Amino acid sequence: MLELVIKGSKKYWALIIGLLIVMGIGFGFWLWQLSFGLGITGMSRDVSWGFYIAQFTFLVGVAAGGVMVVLPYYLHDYKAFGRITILGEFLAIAAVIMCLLFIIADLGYPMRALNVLLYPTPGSVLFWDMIVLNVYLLLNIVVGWNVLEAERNGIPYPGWVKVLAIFSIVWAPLIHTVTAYLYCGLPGRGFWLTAILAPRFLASAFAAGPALLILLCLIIRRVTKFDPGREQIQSLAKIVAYAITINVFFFLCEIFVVFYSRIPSHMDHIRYLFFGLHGHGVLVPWMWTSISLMVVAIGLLVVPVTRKNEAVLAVACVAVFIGTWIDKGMGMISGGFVPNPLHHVVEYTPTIPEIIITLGVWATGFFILTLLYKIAVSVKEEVSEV
Amino acid sequence: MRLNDLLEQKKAAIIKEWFNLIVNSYPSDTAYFLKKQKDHFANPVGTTILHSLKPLFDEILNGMDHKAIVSYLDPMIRIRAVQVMFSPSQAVAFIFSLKKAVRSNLKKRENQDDHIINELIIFESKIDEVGLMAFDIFMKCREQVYKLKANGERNRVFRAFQRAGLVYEIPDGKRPGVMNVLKSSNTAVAPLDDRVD
Amino acid sequence: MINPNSKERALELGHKPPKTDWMDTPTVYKEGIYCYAAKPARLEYVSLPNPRDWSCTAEDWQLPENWKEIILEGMKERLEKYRTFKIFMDICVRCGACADKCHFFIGTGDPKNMPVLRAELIRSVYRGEFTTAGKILGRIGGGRKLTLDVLKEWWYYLFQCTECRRCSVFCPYGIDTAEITIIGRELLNLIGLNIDWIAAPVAFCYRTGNHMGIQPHAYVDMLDFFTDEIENVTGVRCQQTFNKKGADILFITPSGDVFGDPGTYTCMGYMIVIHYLREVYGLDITWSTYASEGGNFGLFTSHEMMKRLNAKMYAEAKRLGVKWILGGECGHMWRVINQYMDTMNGPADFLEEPVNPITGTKFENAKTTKMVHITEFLSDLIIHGKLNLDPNRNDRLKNTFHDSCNPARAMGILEEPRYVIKSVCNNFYEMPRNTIREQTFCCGCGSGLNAGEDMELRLAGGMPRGNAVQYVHNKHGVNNLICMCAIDRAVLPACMGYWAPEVDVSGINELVANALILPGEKEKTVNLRDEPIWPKDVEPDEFYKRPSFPGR
Amino acid sequence: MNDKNKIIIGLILFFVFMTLPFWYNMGKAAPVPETKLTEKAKLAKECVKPKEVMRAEHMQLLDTWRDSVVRDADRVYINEKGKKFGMSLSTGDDSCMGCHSNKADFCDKCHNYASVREYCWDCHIEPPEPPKEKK
Amino acid sequence: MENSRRSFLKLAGISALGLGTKPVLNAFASEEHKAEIQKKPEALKAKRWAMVIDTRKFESEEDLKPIVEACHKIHNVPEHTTKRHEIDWIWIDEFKHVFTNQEHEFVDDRVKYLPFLVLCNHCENPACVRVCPTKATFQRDDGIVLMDFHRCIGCRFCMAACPYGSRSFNFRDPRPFIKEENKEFPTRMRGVVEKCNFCAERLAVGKKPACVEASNGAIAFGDLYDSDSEVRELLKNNYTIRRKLELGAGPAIYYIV
Amino acid sequence: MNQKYMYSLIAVIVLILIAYVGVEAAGLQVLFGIILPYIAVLIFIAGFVYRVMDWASSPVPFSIPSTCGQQKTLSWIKHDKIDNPTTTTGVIIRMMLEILLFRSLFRNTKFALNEGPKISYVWEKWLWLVSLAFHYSFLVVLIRHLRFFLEPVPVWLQWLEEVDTFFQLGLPGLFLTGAILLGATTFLFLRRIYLPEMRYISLAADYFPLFLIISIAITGILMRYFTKVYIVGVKELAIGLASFHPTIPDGIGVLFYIHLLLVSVFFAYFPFSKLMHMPGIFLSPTRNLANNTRFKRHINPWNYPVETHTYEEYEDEFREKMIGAGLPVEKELPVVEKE
Repeated sequence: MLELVIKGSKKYWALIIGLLIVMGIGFGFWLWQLSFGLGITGMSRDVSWGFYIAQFTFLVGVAAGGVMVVLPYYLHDYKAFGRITILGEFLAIAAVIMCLLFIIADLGYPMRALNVLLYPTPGSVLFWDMIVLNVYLLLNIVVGWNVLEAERNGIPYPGWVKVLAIFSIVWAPLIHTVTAYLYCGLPGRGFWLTAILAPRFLASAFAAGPALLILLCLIIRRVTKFDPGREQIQSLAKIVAYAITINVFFFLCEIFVVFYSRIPSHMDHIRYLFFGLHGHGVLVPWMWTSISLMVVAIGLLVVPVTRKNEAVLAVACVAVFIGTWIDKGMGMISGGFVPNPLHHVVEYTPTIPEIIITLGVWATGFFILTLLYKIAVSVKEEVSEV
Repeated sequence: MRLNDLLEQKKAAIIKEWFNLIVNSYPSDTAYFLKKQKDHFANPVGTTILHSLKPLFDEILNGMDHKAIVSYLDPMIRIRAVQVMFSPSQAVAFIFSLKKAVRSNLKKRENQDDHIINELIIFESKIDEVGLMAFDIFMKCREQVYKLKANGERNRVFRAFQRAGLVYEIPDGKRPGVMNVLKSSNTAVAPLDDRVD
Repeated sequence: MINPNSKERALELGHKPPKTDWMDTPTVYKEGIYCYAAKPARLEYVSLPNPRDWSCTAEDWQLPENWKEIILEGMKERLEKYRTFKIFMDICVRCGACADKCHFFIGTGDPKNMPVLRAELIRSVYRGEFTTAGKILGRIGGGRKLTLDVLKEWWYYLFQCTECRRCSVFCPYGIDTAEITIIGRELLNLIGLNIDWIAAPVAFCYRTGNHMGIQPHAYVDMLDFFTDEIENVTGVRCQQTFNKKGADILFITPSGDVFGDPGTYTCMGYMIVIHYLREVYGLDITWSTYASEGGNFGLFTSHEMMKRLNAKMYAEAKRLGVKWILGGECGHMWRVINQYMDTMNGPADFLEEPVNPITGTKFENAKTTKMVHITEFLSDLIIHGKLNLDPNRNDRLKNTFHDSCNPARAMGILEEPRYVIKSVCNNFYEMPRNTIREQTFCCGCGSGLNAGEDMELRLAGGMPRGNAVQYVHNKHGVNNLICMCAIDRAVLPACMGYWAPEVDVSGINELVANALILPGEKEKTVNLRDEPIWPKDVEPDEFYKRPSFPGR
Repeated sequence: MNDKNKIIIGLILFFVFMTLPFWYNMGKAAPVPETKLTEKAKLAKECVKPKEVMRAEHMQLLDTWRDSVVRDADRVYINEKGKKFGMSLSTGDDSCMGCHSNKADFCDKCHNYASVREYCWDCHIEPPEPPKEKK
Repeated sequence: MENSRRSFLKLAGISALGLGTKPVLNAFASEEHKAEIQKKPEALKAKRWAMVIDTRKFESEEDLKPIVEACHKIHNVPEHTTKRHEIDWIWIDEFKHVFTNQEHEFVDDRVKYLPFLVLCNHCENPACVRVCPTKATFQRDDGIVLMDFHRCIGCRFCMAACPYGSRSFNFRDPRPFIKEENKEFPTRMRGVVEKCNFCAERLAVGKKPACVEASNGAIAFGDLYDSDSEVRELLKNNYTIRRKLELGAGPAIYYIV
Repeated sequence: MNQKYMYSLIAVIVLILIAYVGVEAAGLQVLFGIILPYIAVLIFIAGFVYRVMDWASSPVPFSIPSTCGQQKTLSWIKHDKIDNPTTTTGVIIRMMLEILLFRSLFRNTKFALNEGPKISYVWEKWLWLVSLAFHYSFLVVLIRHLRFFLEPVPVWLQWLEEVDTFFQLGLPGLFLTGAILLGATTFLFLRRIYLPEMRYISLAADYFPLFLIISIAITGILMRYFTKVYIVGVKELAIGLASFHPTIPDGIGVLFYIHLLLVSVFFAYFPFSKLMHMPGIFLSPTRNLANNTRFKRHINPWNYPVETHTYEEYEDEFREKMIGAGLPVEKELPVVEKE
């Protein structure tokens, strides 16, 4: 099937080459980071995780969100999603690969990355995160590839693939739960130290993942002969609507607990994010944007009329995606570190090299996604033609 | 009905053994390929058998629908009908090895139960019936091959000649013996032979 | 379905003795697999060595006493003459990529039909007789001596290869088993070992100009008869010219189309097209009775024989003084034209560089060979709107297209036929992608194996193709298999009859002729096969009322 | 078809590459680095283990040493002959570099020769070159 | 004949496996018997090391600076010019930052403006050890939370986990920022985390931590489980506080206020 | 028990034993360290040149490329310039794809029969992937070994080593290519053993190079990571060989001589084995020729005239009938006088 990626239109090749250029630039900056150290980023002693880990966290969500099309198909026999499960699985592959790349980019000494395997430490959540992510990646590759190949050859996929598919459904929430546990088990970081972090992560994941999927479906419909289907898109939209609503609800729960209990070490972080603390507040406009986007999106998604209008739906999905991206990709990590354990406010803004490397990883992800979707869509086109 | 339940229960084991027996009945050169095959590679015969056994078994067990059985048997036998390594008996023998597979999967106690034995006799007669159907299919395929062999090419050329009026049909009521007199005094076809490319 | 794990365990229970090494597995001649030996008259006529009455199942093959020397000497000579042969003897790593690409292996399951092993039959002798290491190490080095048993094995398996080259597409080194088979058969011919189905057409072709042995007057008679047939259907008399000096173009097609159904309909197709071009554009295309054969069974005999038979094409073109040559639908004919003709019998400097006189298109790709494929010619005419076509007249047919091996893998003519087909019919469906274009499956009967006595082999070899046709038949109701090779047209009906009943076989030009609106034709209700032109389940009135129906 | 020239050019290119070692050295063997010992090392006569073992396995020894020093605070190594050594690369007189204080001559020469880049010195500070050894 | 050939092959097979490994095995075998690894006899030992900082003995930052310097100097801690890249093993901060939850409006002025020494707490239940995916941060039997710089992959999970902000990361090569190198102690490389090690390297050779030595008796260091130790004496006689007790980490640094 | 691989396995074991006994017992370091490597290189070069020139001496009488795409034809039909090349550039690209990316193997499918029965042809990726991994890591390993032959070691070589040991795994750092090489050869071996059709077609000559390479890899890995050899001595020996000042330094373990003997055998064996597929692929006429014979004449150097059935002979035989059928003839019928 791989041969399908080398046959494409001019636009396809332009996209591929464009992404390769961004990847190349990102890689160049990463080499610089490798030789200089993480000092080229905006991270500091006080905010020791930054953009990379934030992207990682967000993308774990996107990866896990892919399951929302796989689950109804395999567990509830919702046939309509059979058409697009592959898109969810391939999105998950690209997202997990980006996650792993962000981890690599964030490591101070990536050459020793394999120490995690050499000295396995079951007590460390990071160890488990490494396992769940890699297994999820493998599951999606194997399931996605085999199902697609079987479809292409017009034969039923092997029985064991279904077992793995169901396994991957269980696995998807796991990757985001374990990722949440990275944060919510840490003492002295009041912002993260909350049991609802994992549910919140999942809710935003099941909003952001399918929202991106809807957007991708709409793009695919425009640029290829394969139509993922109106019913499929509407079903996904409902999932996004529920998930984003629950996400905001969870957030409000958090707000209530924090502000009603008035425990400073929990309160200060949220105050910093939304109102600024001690005169520092770079993230304030961002956070309000995020909240507004999510609220607007809820409005657009819950009302059937707007949801059923695909143009409006696209806007709502963009709102969900950007809203959750700001929430997790910017607020979640910085918010946890500011103020620091000694209650100093040291702010963090990513530097240009950091952003370029980040873009490089995103480009890599979209590169992989493009190739995988090219394969999937070509097969779909082929199957419907022959 | 008790036998049917038993067979239903032990279906996987019986089919497994059935396949095993089939494979072992092949000429060694082929059996080697059938037996060692890890994926679907190797001989189509092996895979075809593998894929057809279960529905066939189900049909013998529950339906005995003639049409369905023929549809499962046909692909298996059609391939073997042109694979000259099989003798006709070999080509259909595999049906009967199901008997052995069934018996060896029944426990001693079950084998002595009169009720079951009676049912078993009925079941085995169904297998015989399927065997006979297999033979019919085999013969049909062979006949088809021979028909193609004997007539196919010649007919086509002959028809063309006939249409071209190069051949005289014997008019009704005339004395047999004066056959196929060519139209022109010159032989239209060079005396070597009648070959098509 | 039995789950794969339990299957494996079940398999281990078997206690078959270990199988023998392939070198130790004796060759048993099976009825239905081999073809009959060549009769002495054929060999004598074209002065091939050792003509005699013999049978391949007999113990004694009546070989010359020094047969071994002849073969080894022949091998040595060919190793020096053909780099292909030498390289292909040396560089195979037995990676197995070719193994399941051969239709005969898939169909018969005989391991020696794996291309690699077919080549190893000769390679082992090469190692054992020509290389030092092979001579010293013997069996361990994979070498063996040439013995009578080995020779019999060669004969059996070299005539189970249709030289279709499918394996060569997948070989990482481009090893072409066809080339090995060709040279292997050439060696066998040195001591008079050939099959009659090849030797006879060779002799016929040499003498009468065509495989059928049709003498000139009968050839003309046959086409005259077709003229009547066409008149019955169209009301137009498509009179052809023969051996006409000073014609624009010489047309050469395989003679199989002249005397064998369903090729005859393709032949009528050519005649209608030729007539149309003469009537509408004044183009003068003539047939030849001397070069009345496009096919070349010399390719299946020896390079020299191929050259001897092929020489007639240029000779006749030169004698008639035509501008260039137009070639009909044929498989190996085009392999010979594309890859051998100019090298062997060229340069054809007495001809002009082919130009389509109607459209002015230069056939750049045929500049020196000066021979144009009819689908190239037709595509050019169609795209310039020079043919008045009504594709609805082929609505009865749901078509698929079988790429013939040689045009696909020794020439690469893939799009032209598809363009022509899609222009003349409304229903066209491709077979699964790994069975078409350069990966197309052989009909199972190429390279002279289309005899009657090896029907089992042919049907087994045709199984992959049959399976693919059956697939589109089930899926789209395909009922017509189009091919552009005379052997295909001769043998695929039998193959389809066995594997995909209800599917007919036709050539491209038959469909073109059905769709072509001739000047002065009568209201057409039947096609060349005398079948109504509307689909089976559609009433004629309804058919003509269809909105898609143009200007009727 | 005459392609012999192309084939010969290809062959020549291939063999120029394959015989690169011969061209590169131009028939002259580069001098083999000799491990120079400091006076102190010469006096000590023997190292932790026999010369052959040290030569081939010093990196593994250091690897195990660093684990026991860092993780178990075990800092003294008593070899088979009962001689004590400080289990340290560069700390103390009884450490490796305490004796072999001529890193350039003792370590670098061979490492460069064999193209083995050690990353010890990314952290450990190399001892100053003893002035008397320098010439 | 057949038999002898087989046994020859068997022998060959065995020797093929054992080939070349023999001399090495010998070397290691003898080492196992004779060679030994020991602690230095003069090494200081304890069941659980702890530190008591008597803040009463300090008045201004000037009193603390030499202590910080002493530590940073012997441990080759770089002085980065960029604030972001700062590395601290021990440093100075105000009461309200050091004891974030104990600060109130009416706190005693002395305490309010008194500089405090902050360093790794060498917790009883260290979160940093828990989260480290490679065991690069580990806890010794004597309670010291230590780092194996050779093993650290620079994931900085420990920095997020430490509730005391005691850890620093080498955002770039520290060497150019070390004014005067202590040859006895390694520097770090870019990309690893570092922190106070309770002068484990000094304890091993029988010396007390550098800060203790430099504090003129204001910092006491000793075994928490030795009832006769100086730290126990101080704890018995003074009211001490520790940082963020509510997190349950069990810090081993006690402050006398 | 498969005799064919046993022969090869025993051959390799015997080689190992020869080196072991020769060095350990007989002290033949000079033989194994100097004489045999020189002989091996000589055989390699001479044999390689001989074989390639031998191939070159046979002409390519006909242009018979396998065409795997649309031919060059009418201007509006898209020509597949790579899989059916008509120009030298096209051929070069096709060859590059073949040699650098194993284009044909990439196309490989696996035949499978499914329920129905329905035949499917599934992309067979593993052979392609593993072959690529094998050949590339082998190349890198080979280049890396130049560090023993070049002094000073060039910077690019150090970079290569740096990249190859990117992950600090073990001491000294694990060369990834070495591990991949061993893994890939093991896969290729297991494939020959476990796939029935592979087992059937494999010869001793297929197993021997595999065992040889596996043994070379294992001895190399052993020397680097497990039972060390004296590396400076190794380089001294290597440089000595390369500069024609051969020496045998003391203290190099026997494992090295085993490694060296295996490598020498590999080189000496190369020209006489299937390993010649390396140069062979460059000369393969089905891949390195352009499909342009209809517009550019291909010359067969030994083209010779043949006997044909001329039109005159043909007309002589059929003249009467031709005239009867109204066909034009060159010569009229002779007037036959009636007696």
